[in-house]
Amino acid sequence: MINKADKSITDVLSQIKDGATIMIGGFGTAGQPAELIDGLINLGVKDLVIINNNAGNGDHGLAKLLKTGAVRKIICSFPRQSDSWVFDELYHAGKIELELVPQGNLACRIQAAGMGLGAVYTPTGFGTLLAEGKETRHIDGKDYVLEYPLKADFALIKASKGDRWGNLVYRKSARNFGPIMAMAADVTIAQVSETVDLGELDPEHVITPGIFVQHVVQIQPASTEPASDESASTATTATA
Amino acid sequence: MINKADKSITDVLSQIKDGATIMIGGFGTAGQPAELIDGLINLGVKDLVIINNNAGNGDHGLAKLLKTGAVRKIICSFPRQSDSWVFDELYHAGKIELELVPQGNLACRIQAAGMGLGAVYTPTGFGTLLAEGKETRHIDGKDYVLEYPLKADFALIKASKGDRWGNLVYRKSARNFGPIMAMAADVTIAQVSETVDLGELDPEHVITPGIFVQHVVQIQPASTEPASDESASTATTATA
Amino acid sequence: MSHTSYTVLTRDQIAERAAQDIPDGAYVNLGIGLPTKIAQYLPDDKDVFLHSENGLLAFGPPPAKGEEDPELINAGKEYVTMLDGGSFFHHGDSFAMMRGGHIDICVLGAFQVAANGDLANWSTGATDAIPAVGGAMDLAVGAKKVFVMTNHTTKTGDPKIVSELTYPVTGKNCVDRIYTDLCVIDVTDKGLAVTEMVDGMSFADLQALTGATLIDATK
Amino acid sequence: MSHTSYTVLTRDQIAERAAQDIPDGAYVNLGIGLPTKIAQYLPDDKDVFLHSENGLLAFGPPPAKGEEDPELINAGKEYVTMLDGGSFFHHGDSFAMMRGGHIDICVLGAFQVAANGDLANWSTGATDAIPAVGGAMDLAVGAKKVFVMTNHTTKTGDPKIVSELTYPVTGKNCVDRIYTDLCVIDVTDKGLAVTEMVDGMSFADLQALTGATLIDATK
Repeated sequence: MINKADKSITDVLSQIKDGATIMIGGFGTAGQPAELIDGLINLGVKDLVIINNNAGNGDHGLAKLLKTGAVRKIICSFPRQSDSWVFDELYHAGKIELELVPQGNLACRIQAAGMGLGAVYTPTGFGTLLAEGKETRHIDGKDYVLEYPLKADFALIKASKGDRWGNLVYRKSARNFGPIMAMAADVTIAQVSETVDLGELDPEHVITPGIFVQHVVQIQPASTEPASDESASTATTATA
Repeated sequence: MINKADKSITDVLSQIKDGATIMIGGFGTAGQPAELIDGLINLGVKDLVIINNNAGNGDHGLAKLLKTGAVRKIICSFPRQSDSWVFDELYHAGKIELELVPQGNLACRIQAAGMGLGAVYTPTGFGTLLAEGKETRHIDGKDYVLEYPLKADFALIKASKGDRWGNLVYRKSARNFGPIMAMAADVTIAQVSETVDLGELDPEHVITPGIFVQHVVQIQPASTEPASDESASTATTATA
Repeated sequence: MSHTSYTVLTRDQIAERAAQDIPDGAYVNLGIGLPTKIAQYLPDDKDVFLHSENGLLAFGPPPAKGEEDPELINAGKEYVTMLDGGSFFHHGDSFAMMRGGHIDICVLGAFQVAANGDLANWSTGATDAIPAVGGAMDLAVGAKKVFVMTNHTTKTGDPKIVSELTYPVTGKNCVDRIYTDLCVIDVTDKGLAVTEMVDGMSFADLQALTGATLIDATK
Repeated sequence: MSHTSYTVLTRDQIAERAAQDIPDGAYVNLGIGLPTKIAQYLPDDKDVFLHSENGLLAFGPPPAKGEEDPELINAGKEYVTMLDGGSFFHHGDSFAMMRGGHIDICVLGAFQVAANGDLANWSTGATDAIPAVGGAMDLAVGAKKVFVMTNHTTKTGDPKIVSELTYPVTGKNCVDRIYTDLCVIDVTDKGLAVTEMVDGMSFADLQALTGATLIDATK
């Protein structure tokens, strides 16, 4: 019997080693798996490659991870923000490598990995600095840049509810990169606000089927947002 | 005010002209938009290119369309079935062109069109008859075939419920090609068993957002399956 | 920069002007910053569908105070609400909407627009600046129509509408129309066609404030 | 074909044997036809997740009579049911599961398997036959492990396990293990290693029924 929700954060994260490539979900703080990132900081692994849309905000979460010096390289679309001082300082000091990827290419490269494609010709970035040195091709009247899949050893994502088979549903704009990162990583670890019994998630409404998820970790609701206006399904606590 | 559900089948289909490329949803009969296909037969357009997983079953639906001689070419993955005699006869008589595409390449090429990609390197078919004459590339230890997007002028699909903005939900394995075909056609026409008021479809549960759908046509439930064990949402008739 | 007798549009007035050109039923992405203001001026009798990169379609105005949901934000990380008939989806589908040509109009800010429709809005090329691109390049190449909304000149009076870009390009030949505080310009095969000017503006004055040759198409 | 004293497995027995090698928690696609039978022999104490190309994960046994739902079918167009914890998805996501390496095991039928793991199961190359491929090529290249389930020889006694394919290839070097009515064979770098034979079968007899050199790995 498979129970993907039977381990603690510490146990689940302990499989991550130095040098790992890790996708982290979230767009700004929505969908950012804050507790998993804290766990990663506590784990103390080094030389990481991080794939995220941003490069951290303020002094918490991803920014805090960067501050520990654990991250060798970040692959993202929008590192510069008003509160991205941690990344800014590391970058200017030459202490972190940046691969800047247009957001649509980032999404598409992650999807290509999940789908098993070898490469894709994407429309974005042609003729710009971000396509310099890349192969291009004119197809059916339009110019494209050849981009390669972005895979990861691990994906750390945040969902709303999960079950012991790893099925996930998300909440509002916190969905963002979660579903596609889950498909592109060897091991996907999802933190959820609620673990539910098998069968409670309607098969029509599952957003990430369990095949893409290896571990589900429930976070105590108190430590996340205030109680939310969740949709109608019964909120029984899982036995799983 | 936008109401994509205000036209009859006849009015909606009248925009389809001779020579059109048309995607038709369905895997076998599940998800096949039978009433739209009947409407297409009545319309009497010719020289069509049809994209579907199969090439028709029995004497109804797609098979009936083929029988009228309206279809110049079919792009599909599995034409040969125990009850595909209509296609078989046309094919052997040299009266229809067949482009045989592995099912995953079919899905992926449809997705590539919807996503705006120029081409993709796919793993399927390398070294086989179906990749003959196609560009290939060795990427990161694996061989791939270059495949181009499949676009269409129209997609005819079947969904379970829709609203006046074109949002759709599907039912069980009738979902199959519907969502990806809707993304790859200039004009998507969805037949639904039920039209619901705006707001009745939970934004978390919408499978095809309205941006991908231009027309919604409600089919009288009596003419489709027997009453089904639909999920819990209230089944009021739409005013839309 | 010598203002003679013409009226300069406020940021809100530019937004209001641009809003008039968005038709019923349009799927629209409003870029972060100035373009976001357009949402306030969309007429109630039209269904305009606002898209946000982070997975929202048909979102609505900001929530009432105290109703903010940290998991319901737009691409500018502002709190929003959802309209009845809206939907959520992941980043892959969201950028398929943009790159697959499903968005009718996107409105972007600009550092510079060139006479051929090249857009620069993601980097000034300053060597010590941290580059950040977000979804700008995807919107520039993907939307059916790209509108730019910008002040006509920089704060120091330099033209932002130029014959050729001096800043790094975001998208080639992508801009269709420019809304500034002084005028509306269509980017055409023949060049930059001025279709409207603010009250009191003369074509000669406008040309003097512009770094590319303009065509007078106001009649 | 001279049966001496060995027992030939029935189709159900081959399925039962293959089922034993499917571990708890495996994501499995059972090809249309013979492999479908494996589902009946999966032990109840294991969670084995059955995937179907047409958008099902964790589907269950056929429905009771009268409970058939024309919109709940598997890739073989047979009526199925859903287990608690199952899910529906579109063809794009379904083939991402297959081609992206997320399916642990697929079990396919075969016309021929070559010594190097090449599989032929979609076309006999007959010139008047209508070609049809379905998802076979996608499964062959995408699943982590590809098992083949087949009779050891054709109805006319010709070997199906051959040194080189004579039928058109479905996938190159893709087969990992072969279950026949006579034996179990692992496809290894060194060749075809026979790990099990039916009662009464001698290695020499098995080799005589096979069109490729076998390695005896039964000890």
